[in-house]
Amino acid sequence: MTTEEAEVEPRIGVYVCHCGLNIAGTVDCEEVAEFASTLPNVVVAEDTRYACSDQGQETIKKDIKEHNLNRVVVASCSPRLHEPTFRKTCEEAGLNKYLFEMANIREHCSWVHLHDKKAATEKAKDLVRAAVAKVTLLEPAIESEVPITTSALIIGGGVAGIQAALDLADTGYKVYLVEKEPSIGGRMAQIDKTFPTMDCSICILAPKMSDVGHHPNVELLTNSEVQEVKGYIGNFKVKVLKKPRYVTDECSACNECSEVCPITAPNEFDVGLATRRAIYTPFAQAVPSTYIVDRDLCLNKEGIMACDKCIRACEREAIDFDMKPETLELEVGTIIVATGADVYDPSSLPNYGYTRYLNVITSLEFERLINAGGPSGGNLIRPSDKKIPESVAFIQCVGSRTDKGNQYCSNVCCMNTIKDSLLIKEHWPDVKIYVFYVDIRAFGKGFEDLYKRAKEEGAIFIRGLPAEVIEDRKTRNLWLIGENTLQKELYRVNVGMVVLSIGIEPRPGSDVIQRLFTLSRTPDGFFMEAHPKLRPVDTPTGGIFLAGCAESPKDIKDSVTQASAAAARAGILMAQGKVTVEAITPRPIPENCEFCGLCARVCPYNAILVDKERERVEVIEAACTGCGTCGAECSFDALHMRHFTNTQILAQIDALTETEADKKIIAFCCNWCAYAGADFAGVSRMQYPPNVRIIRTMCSGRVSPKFVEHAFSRGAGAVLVAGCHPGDCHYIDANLQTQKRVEKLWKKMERLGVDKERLQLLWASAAEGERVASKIREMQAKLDKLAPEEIEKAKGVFAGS
Amino acid sequence: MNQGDRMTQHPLAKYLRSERMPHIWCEGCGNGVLLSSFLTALDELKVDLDKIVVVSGIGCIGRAAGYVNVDSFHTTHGRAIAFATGVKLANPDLQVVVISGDGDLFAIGGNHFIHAARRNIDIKVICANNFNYGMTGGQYGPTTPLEAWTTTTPYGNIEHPFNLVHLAAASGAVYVARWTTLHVRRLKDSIKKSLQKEGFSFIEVISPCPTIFDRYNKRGTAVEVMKWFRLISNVKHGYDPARTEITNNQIIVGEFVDVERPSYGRLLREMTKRVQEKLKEEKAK
Amino acid sequence: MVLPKKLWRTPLDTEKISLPKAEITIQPDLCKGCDFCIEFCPRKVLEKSDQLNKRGIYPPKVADESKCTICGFCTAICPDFAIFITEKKCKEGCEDEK
Amino acid sequence: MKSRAVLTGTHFLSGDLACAEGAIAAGCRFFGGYPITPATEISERMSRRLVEVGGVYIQMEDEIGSLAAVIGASYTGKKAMTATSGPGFSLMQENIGLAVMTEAPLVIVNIMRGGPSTGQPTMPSQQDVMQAKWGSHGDYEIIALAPSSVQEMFDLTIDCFNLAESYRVPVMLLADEIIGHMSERVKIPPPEEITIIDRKKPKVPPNEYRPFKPDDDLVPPMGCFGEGYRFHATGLTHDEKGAPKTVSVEEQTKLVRRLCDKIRKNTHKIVRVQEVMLEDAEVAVLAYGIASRAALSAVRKARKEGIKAGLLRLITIWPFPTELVAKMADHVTAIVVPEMNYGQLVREVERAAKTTPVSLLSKLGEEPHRPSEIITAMRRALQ
Repeated sequence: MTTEEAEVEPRIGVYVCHCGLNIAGTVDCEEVAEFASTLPNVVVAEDTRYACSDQGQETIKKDIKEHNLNRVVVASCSPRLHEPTFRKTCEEAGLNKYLFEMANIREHCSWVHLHDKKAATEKAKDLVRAAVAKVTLLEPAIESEVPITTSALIIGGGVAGIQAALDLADTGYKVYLVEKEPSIGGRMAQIDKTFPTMDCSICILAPKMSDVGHHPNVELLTNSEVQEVKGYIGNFKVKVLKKPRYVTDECSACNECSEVCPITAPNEFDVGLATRRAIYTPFAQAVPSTYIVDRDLCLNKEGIMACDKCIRACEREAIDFDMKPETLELEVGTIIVATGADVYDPSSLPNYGYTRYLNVITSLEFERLINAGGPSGGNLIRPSDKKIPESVAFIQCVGSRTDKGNQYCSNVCCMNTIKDSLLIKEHWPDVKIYVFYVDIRAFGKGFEDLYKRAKEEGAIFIRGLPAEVIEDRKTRNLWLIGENTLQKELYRVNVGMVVLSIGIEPRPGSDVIQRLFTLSRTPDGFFMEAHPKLRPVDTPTGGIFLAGCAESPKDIKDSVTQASAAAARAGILMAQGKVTVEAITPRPIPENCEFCGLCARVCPYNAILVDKERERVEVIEAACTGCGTCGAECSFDALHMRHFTNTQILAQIDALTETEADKKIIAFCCNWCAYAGADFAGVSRMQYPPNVRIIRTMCSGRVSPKFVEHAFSRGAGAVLVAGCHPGDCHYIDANLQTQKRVEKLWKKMERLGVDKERLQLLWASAAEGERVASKIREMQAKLDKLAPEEIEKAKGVFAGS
Repeated sequence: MNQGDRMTQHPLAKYLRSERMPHIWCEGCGNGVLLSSFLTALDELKVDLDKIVVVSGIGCIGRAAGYVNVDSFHTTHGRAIAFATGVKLANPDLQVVVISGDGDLFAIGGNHFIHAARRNIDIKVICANNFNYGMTGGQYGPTTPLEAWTTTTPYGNIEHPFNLVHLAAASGAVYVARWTTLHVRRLKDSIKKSLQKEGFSFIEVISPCPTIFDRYNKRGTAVEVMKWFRLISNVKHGYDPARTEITNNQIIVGEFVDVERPSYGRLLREMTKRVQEKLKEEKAK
Repeated sequence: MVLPKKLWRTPLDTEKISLPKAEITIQPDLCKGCDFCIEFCPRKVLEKSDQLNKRGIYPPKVADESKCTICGFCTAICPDFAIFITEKKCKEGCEDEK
Repeated sequence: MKSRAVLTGTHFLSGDLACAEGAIAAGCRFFGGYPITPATEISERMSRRLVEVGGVYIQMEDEIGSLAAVIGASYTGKKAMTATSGPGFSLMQENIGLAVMTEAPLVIVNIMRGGPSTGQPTMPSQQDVMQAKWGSHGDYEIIALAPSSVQEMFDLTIDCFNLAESYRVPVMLLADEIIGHMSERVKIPPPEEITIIDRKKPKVPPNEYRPFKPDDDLVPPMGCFGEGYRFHATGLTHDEKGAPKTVSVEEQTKLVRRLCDKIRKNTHKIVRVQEVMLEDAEVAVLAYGIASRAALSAVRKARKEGIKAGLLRLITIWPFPTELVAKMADHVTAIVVPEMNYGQLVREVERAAKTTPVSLLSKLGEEPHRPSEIITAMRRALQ
C-alpha cells in the first residue's frame, strides 16, 4: 500500500513561519511563500505567524483535508525542536508523518544572517526548494516498536541520584544505583546545615540514604564504576565494574577492625581534617555501612598477609582479602547521569595563600569544622592553634566568575556563606564576620530574608574581593588587603581565620562519562541538556537524562527537583513500555545487491547479515539505529536508506545548486553534533556568511562520496562534511567511515587535479556553534578566491556522478 | 645467658622443646617458617597440647616432630602417614598431624598417602615441598621440576613432577590448600582450618632450599627465592586442582578443596555401634 | 563523595590517635641471617646489624622502632624464633592512656 | 555372663582362628594387616571379632604400612598385632627395626610358607626362623615362639602379648601353614584363668618423665600418647629423653647394648621348652613347631623299639636357649634336628652342642616329617 500512496501525484503544502520577528525580522516570509508556490507539485503555499501555534497547526490540518495534500513542508525552526510537533499535526489530519519535511530557516538562517536580509531571504528560498524536492520523494512509513526494559541505571549516589532512585523505585521500577565511592551521600553528607531553612544536612539526608539502601527495588552498587555502555533507548547494555571492598556483607560495622588497624591516613570525608584507618567507613551514617579496606594503605600487598590484626578482630569473619573485582552486565531501559561536580582548588590562587597559611580554609573544610560530628566536634577552631578565632572573613567567588578560575557563577557560594555566617553568630555571637563579595546573589525562595538576617546579626558585607591575604607570622592572623568598590577606598582588615568560598566545577572524569554515554558538554564542561528550555533534563541521546550538579552548579533543592524531573522523564518512557524506532532503517534491494558484504563490515551494530553463498541480505531492525553508513558504503544502490534515500539527498543537492551553485557551500551535517552545533550557533546568534546550505543526515557516515561528487558536478563552490568528534559518534564509530571516505575523496581530487581544499571535514559537538560558524567563515574566505575555471574543471571531472 | 634460656622468652616458646633450639635447619630454610606457622595455629586455637600428636618421616623437615613440645614420633622413611593412621584409629581423641617432606610423603611414602586420603583417615598432612632431597645432598625427587639440576640429574631432570594438590584432591582429601612460606599467615589460617575439620587434610607448603636446590638452580638467596614466590604466586581459591601445576612463572596458591565426607574413624565407630547393638539383641533372645 | 584534590593538612585529631608502641626483641644468637625480617617488614623497621653474632653472621637490628606497627610479620616469617614484638607498657615514650 | 572377648569353652578351630581368639583374649584391640596366604584367616577372623569387642581392624595398603600402623596403635597404649607370611614378613623387616628401636610392644604372627620369594603359598615351611632374628638391619633382639598345636596357637598368642608388654619388644609367633590351617580341639578357659600382663606405666610426673630411661630390668616404663607425657620417640639413635643422638659413640653403645641385653639378660625368664624322656636319653631330638609333632611320636615309637630317645621341644626359639641345649648335649651322644627348611636353627644347636654331633633332618615343601624318617635318623645318628 505504501508504494500505491507513493505513486499518486504529489500534492504539497508549504508553510513559511514568521516565528514572530525571529524569522520575519530578517527573512521576507511572504516572498518565500510566494516563491514556494512556484515550485512543482506545490498546491498550497502560505506564510504564517506561528506555525507551531494551535491556529497554525489547524490551518495545516484544514488544508490537508480541503486540498487533500499528501505532502507538507514547514519552513521554520530546527527540526530538532518542532519536527515532532508538525509530524503530529500531519498524523492528526490523517497524513503519514513521514510525508513531512522541515526547512530550518531560523537557527540556520534568520538568526545567523541578521544583517543581510536579502541573502537570508534567498537562502530561505533555497532551503524551501530543497525541502520541497525532498518531500516530493518522501515515502510513508510505519514505525516498528521496540520494547523498553523497565529498569533504570543511575550513575552517582549524591542527593540527586538518591532522589531519582527513590522516585523510580517507588514507582515500581528496578533501579541500579552506581556510586564510585564506598558510600552514597555525596557532598550533602559533608555539609553541616542547609540554606535557607538551616536544617541539619545529614539529618535529612540519612533517612533517604537508608531508604535507598533497603529499598527492595534498588540495587546499590557502591565502589563501582560504569565501564561500557552499549545499545539504545530502552535497551541499554551496561557493564559495571564492582571493585572489591575486602569486607563482606557479614560486616556489622562494629568498628573493632578499625580500632586495631595500625595504619592511619587523613579522612577524605573530613577533607583531611580527621584521621581514618586503612580499614574504615567514611562516616558514621555511611550506606552501605559495610567497612572497606584501603589497599593502597594496608600493609597487605601482593597477596601476602603481613598484618592480620583486623581479621583476628572481626568476630563475624567478614574480612576477605581475596575478594576480586567483578564486572556486572546490566540491562536497563533508561539512564540518569547524576555524577555531581567537584570543588575548585584554591591553591592555584597564590594571593590567597591557601596551603601556605594554616588559617586559610575552604568553605568545604568549614562545613566539617562547624559540624558537631566533625573533627573538632563542631568547634570553630583555627588549625594553627585550635582556638576559636575572634574574627572570620569569607572571600566570595573563589574560582568563580574570574579569568583565573571559572568564568561562570557557581550558584551556591553566596547563600552558603550567608548560612555559614549565621551559624557562627548562632554559636559565637562575639566573633566578628566580614564577607568580601562581588555581588550577593540571593535570588531563591527565602534567600533574601536569610541575607537580611545575616546583616542584622552583624555580619559585615564589603564589596570588593581582597587583592591579597597576608599572614602575621606571630599571631598567625591574616591581613586582607583590597578595595571597597562601593566606598572607593582601600581596606586592610585583620582576621583570625579566612574562609575561601570556593566554586563548583565539573568532575575531572566528565570526559569519560561523556564518551560512555555519548553526551555533549557546554564550554564550561558541564553536561548539556537536549534543549535549555523545553527538555532541560533530557540529553540528546534518547533514554539518557541528567540530574544535579553534573548538569550545572546548583543547590540541594534544585538538585532534588531536577532529580525528580529526570526520574519522571525516565518513568514515562518505561511506563509506555515501548519505543517506536524511527522508520529510517535501510531496506535491502536484492536485485541490485552483489552480496559483497561491505555494508555488513561497516555497520557499527552488526545489524546486517550477508550470506554470499545463498545470496541473502538481511537487516536486523531492532539492532539497526539508522545511521546510514551502510548506505554510503554501498556502491550498487542495493540499500534503500529510508527517509534519507540517495535520490532524496541528490534531489536536495540539485535544489540547492540550482542557482549560483559556484557561490555556495553545500554542508552535510550529522543530526547529533554538527547540525545541533549549527542550531546552537543560531540560538547564540553567531553570525556567519549566508552562502552555506546545510543538508541534515542522521550521521556523517551517511554521506556517500557520490553526494560530494554530485555537488561538485553541479558546480558547487565547496562542500563541508561535518560530524561528531571521533569517539563521540552517536553510532559508536560510524564517523570513522566518514573520515576514510573524505580522505579517499581528497586523494581522488588531487589525482584529478581538483583543489582538495574545496572539500572540508569538520568535527564539532552540539555545543560548538562557534566552531561551525568559524569553519564556514574560513571556507567562505577560500571560496571568494576560487577561480571560475576551477569550478568548471570539477564540474567536468565529476560529471555524470 | 645461653640460647635455650633466651628461647623461653619467645611467645611460642612453650610449644617448643626449647632446649633443642636452635634447630638443625639451614639459614633461610622454609621449614622453620612452616614450624612457626604451625605453632601459631596451635596457639590461636588454644589446642590441648596433651591431645595432639605430631608425626614426621625422614628428611630435613622430619626433625620438626622432635622440636614440638607435644607427643611426637619420628618414623622410618615414608611411613609417617601409616604410623599416624594407627595412632588416630587406636585413639580417636588425639589430633594427629603429619609434618613431612615431598620425597618422604610422595616417593617412598606415596602409597600410604593416596590410601590414607582415599580412606579419609582423620589426620592432617602438612608437606614442606622444597623440590628435592635436601638432607641427602640434593638428589631429585617426585616434585623436582622438569630440567632442574640436582646431584642425580647432572644433565637436567627428565622426570615430570607430581602436582601434589591435584594428587591429594584426586585421592579424596577433604581439604587441600597450597601456600608458599611467604604466605605465613594464610598458611597458619589453613592449618587452623584443617585442624578444625574432620577428615584427611593436605596442605602443601612451597619452601625455599637456599643451601642446596635453589643454589644448584641459580635461584639466588633465600630472600630472592621468597621475592620470587611473591612475584609468581597467584591466589586462586577454589581453582580446579587439575590446573594448579607449578610452573617457572606461576605458583597458584589458595584453598582448592574444602568438602565434607565422613572419615574412616567415624564410619568405623558407627559400624561398631550397630554391630554391638545387634549382638546385644541376639543375646537378649 | 566530593574529594579535595589534595589533603595537605595534618588532621586535627592526630595527637588523640594513640597507636600502641612496639618493643622489638631480637635474639641475635638464634639468628641464622636469612634477612627475611629485614626484607619483608612492611614498614622497613629493621636493618642488618654491624656486629657479628656467635654464629658469625650479621643479625638484624632495629633501625626505627617508631615505624613499627606491631603487625608481627617479622615474628611470623622468622624461621629461627629469633625475633618477636611486644606492646610497650605505656610509661615514658608513649601517649598517656586517657 | 560370658565375656564377648573370651569365648570360654571347647571349640573345634583352625590354628589361624585359634590365634585370633588368643589375641582377642589377650586384649589385642588393634589389628593392621594385609591379606596373604596362609595367614588370611587371621585377618578375616579379626575383622569380625575386633568390631564385636570394639577394637580396630584396618587392612592397610601393604605390610610396611601394616606394621607402621601397629606401632602407632601400640604407642597409644593399645595392644596391637599383625599377621602375615614370608613375603609380607620381608616387607615388615624395616619397621621391625623401628619397633625394636622405639621399644613398641606388639605381636607379629608369621604363618610360614615355602620360600624364597613367592615360593609355595599353600605349603608349610620353617624357613623364616633366621629372618625372624636377623631380618632387619643392626644389632637387636626379639622374642619368637613356635606353636606346635592349635591349642598352642591360642595359648602362645596370649604369651606373645604378655612378653611384648613385659619387655617392650616385638614378639613373633612363628607358626606354619599346617598349624595355621589344620583344625583341632581348643579349650578356651574362663577369663579369670587367663594371665594378662600389661606394660609398666611411668611412676613420675610428666615433667620428670624420661621415655627411654630403663628400670633395673632394663625396660623403660611406657607413657602413651595422649596421657600428657608429651615425649618424643625416633628411629634415630636417641638418649633417655628421646632426643636424637646421631653422632654420639656413647649413646649408640648405651642404647644398642640395652636393647639387646633387656632380652639376653632375661633369657632364663623368657625361655620355655618341653622335655620328653630326656633323663636317660642317648639320642635327643630337638624340634619346634610342626616338626615337633612327628618328633614326639617318633621318640615314643623309638622307646618301644628299645632306642633311648628323648625330645627337647623348643616353645621359645628366640632368644635361643643355648645353656639349656648345652646341658642336654652333655648327657646325649647325638642330637637330631628335624626342620622344615634346609637347615636354619640347627646352626644354633650345633653352636650350643659343641662336641656332641648334631644331624639335620631337612624337609622342604610338600608334607611334614614322618616319625619313621626321624627314627631312621636317630639310628643313623647312634651308629
